Amino acid sequence: MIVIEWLLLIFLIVCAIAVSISKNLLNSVIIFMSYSLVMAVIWVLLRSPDLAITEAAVGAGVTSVLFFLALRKIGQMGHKEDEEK
Amino acid sequence: MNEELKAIWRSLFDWVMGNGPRPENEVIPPEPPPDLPFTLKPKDKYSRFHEATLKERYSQWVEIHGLHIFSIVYSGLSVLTCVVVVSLLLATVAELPPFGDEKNPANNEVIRRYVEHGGHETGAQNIVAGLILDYRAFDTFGESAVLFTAAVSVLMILGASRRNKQDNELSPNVNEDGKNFLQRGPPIKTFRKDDAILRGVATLSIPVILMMGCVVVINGHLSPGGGFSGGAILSTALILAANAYGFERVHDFFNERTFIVSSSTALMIYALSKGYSFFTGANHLHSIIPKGTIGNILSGGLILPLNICVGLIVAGTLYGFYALFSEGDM
Amino acid sequence: MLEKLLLNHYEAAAVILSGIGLTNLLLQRNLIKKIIGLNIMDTAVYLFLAAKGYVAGRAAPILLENGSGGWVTSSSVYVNPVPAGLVLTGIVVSVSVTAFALALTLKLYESYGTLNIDEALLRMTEQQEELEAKVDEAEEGILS
Amino acid sequence: MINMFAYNIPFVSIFMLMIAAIITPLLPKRNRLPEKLSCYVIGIIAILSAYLLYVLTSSGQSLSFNFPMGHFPAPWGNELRAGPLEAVLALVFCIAMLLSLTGNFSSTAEDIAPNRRQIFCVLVNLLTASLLALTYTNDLFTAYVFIEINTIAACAIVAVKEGPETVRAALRYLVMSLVGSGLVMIAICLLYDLTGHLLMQNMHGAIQVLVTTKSYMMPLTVSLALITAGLAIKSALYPFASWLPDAHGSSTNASSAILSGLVLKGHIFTIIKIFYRVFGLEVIHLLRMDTVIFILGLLAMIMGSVHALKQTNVKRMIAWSSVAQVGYIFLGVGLNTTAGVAAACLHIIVHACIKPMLFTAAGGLSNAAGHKKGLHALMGTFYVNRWAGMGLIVGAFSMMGIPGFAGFASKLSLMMASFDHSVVVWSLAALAISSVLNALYYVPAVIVVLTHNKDAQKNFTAPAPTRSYKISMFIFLALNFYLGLFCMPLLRLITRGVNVL
Repeated sequence: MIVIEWLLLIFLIVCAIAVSISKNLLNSVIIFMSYSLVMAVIWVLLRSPDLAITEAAVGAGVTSVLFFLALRKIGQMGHKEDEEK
Repeated sequence: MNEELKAIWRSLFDWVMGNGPRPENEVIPPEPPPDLPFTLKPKDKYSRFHEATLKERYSQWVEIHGLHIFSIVYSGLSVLTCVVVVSLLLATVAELPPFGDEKNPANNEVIRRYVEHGGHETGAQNIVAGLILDYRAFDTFGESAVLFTAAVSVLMILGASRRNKQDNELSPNVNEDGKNFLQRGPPIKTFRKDDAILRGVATLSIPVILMMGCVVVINGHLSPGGGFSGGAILSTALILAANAYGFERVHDFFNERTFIVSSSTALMIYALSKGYSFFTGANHLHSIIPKGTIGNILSGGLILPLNICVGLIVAGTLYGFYALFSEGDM
Repeated sequence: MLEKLLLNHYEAAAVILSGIGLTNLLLQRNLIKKIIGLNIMDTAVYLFLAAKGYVAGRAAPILLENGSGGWVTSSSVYVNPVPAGLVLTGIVVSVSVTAFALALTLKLYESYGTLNIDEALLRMTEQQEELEAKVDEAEEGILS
Repeated sequence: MINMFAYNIPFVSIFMLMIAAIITPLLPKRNRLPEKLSCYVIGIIAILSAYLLYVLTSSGQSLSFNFPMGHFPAPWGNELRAGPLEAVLALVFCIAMLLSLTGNFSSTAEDIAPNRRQIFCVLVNLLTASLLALTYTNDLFTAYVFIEINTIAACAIVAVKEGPETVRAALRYLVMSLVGSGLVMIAICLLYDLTGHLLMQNMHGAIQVLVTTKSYMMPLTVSLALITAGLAIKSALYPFASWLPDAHGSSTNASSAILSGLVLKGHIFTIIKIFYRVFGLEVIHLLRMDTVIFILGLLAMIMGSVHALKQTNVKRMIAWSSVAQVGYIFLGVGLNTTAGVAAACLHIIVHACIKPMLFTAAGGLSNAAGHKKGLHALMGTFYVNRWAGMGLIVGAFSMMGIPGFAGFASKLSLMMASFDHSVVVWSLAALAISSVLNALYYVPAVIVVLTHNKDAQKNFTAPAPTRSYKISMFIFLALNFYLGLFCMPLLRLITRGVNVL
């Protein structure tokens, strides 16, 4: 159990550093999404299911969707859709 | 020795001043004829060997490498700041009460009352729900107000921009001027895809998601979850519907006007009911709201209706954010 | 000190994360990354709070039934509910702030075509100078 | 002792503003109904606060009371607290907010599109509610939540005027504010962990115990430093003030007046409250935070004025002068005595009255000069809009500290407060230098405005100032002279309020 805790915490820190140094904004947002999901798992381990549900729905869900939309608006999401259109 | 030093010093001086090394058998050029234009006059008598002065070299060097070096220095400084902040905070954390210890100062008489009497004082089985919607309800009311503030601000910033843009497109001259004045980013496109797979999956999953959201909202006082997380789940159902069937279908029942009316009304009900309970509580009046039995669905006093209100506000607001960000309108 | 940090490992991870987030928020020049940094910082602080509420070997703060139809209300059974309440409030605050900041960012990009505030300032001054030059030219034209 | 009606005023005023904010989007847009609603509500709350102040001080001793929010007593539920100081600040905030709104009624209509104006009113209501909540709250986490409302609403009223520059200024403001609120949040978490409370007086007790047993001193110091730094960023103490001139200089006049006059003050009062009610002055002195604040205040007084000297845009000049004035307030807080804090509170009040007046006057003058904001363009505008010209002149004299004007009173009380302190030389020198610097940039502005300029005056086509502009400017001027000439009763009242804080 303690090993899992440590793994998750180290994963969080690696994610945070990767977000900071990644050149591609889309990558950053995806890494941030996984960061939020792992955070939700950690909150389950810390006996706070309320927080876990909220973080999974909001941090990994809605916030990431907002980031993706923002990236699409500023044209940093790749141009496949444009071509199809 | 002294002479050598002097020579080194001399050459260094010349290099800094931009005169270059002086040749042994130097022929000093004759003075240029005085009728030459001023600009053609050599800078000084060693002009043949003139190199850029240190200042000029520096500015050239800055032009070529400056941005690069600056960004390296900047990121170095960022890392340094980060390390300083983190080490300061780590030193603090090392002195904090130990993790997971029940003798910590935070586990005091306040917590004891929340846990031991929370059940019959608020009627909620989920202690956290009772805490945020009854004991510390003013914070939660402030939180809904934050969401409301953000919603109206985003509506103001993005909602109005789209309308202005359309106006600009109607009159090409204005648009031209706008382009002259400000270099705009690439035009913002809207996407409309007719995806059979997405549509099929959405038809299957939207009812399930809606049901899940309703369960989380309505059982907020019994199980983990509550208005906020349930509302977020409900909003994802709306977002999925908008993606699968197109915004027009969702607009039929949910547009800007409905958004404003529904969230304002829900927030108003929230504010009035909480205001009643604050008022009666502070003036030691009897509140007519029954607490119910713990564990029943109809228990917890105001918590259930408040959760439903919060759920509505959150679902509407988060879907509103989505619509404003992707379409610029609702 | 290291032993204590290992004991307080959740808090230590939380402050490392919040330091990274704070640095991103302050010093990244790309606004989207700044906003991600803000989110990292906020979640890290919430992790800190949630870790402070944890008590080893206790259950989540939802009343459990005892065998005889009543409820277990002993305070030595459940973890501290206050941090959970505070964090719930905090999450809402951070999602609101994120949405607002992203909206402003989009607006900035629409006007300047850049995600960098300093560059936006640069472009604004350039454009103003151009505009002034144009106005001057126009005035000279009128005069002549 | 306190009647039922007065007892409910703090809660009722916050709630009325919240409900006004919620109901505003549902109102029809015609007849400028939303703005009228905001003005009426804020006016009613000003009257209520005046009544509360009267009740709290009329009996000769200074009363204060706690108001539990809900059915649960203090450590379990949220709580509001009202004393003479809170009441007087609420009164001043409401009056200044009302006058900033009414004084800039016409310029708001020019700058902001009708559909945005409705949202502007929502934001103003929320901002006022958050300011009152920050004034009255007795709970640190409630303070955090309302600081966030304040942040979003303040950035949004910068961006309410359309245009790329305001968006940039709002973003810069937002980023700095978010850094500040992040630091505050970390500090609140640390304090909660150390004390186990969120309510101010319970925290105070726990911290006293910690300090006497010398335990957890390092986390305590760090949390105090973080919370002070966070709130100092938000209240634009000098090294962190780079966002202020952009935000205050580019927004519409009403927003500039509100932001400079009130929003900064809300955060400063939160710092004062945290120093007094959470840590206590002895602990602040023990942890050396008073010295840091004092030095930063001195720096801000000088550097804010130096930056203001360089400005050519009148609104940016006034904005930088706010930085210097914030320095005066922090100087008073840094003295770490009751007299110092009382002088700081007096300066909060004085500045909350002068700065909106200056912005309103500058708005009127630049409107008279055809929406030009450069200082040289204002030449001779006094003769077009005499009310605005009077406002600028009186405000400038007040800022310089000419006797008889409001600024003199607060500077004098700051001086008096620093006399029984070891740092008296420093604060006197800084006050003198800063006053001279103030004069260096305000006097040219006054001279420019008063200089006759026949050529340009023909081109001035501005409409005459509206009635609401004249009335608000008159009240501003009256307030100014009242504060300048009769400030001693007010200072005594504030000292009593600080004593029971």
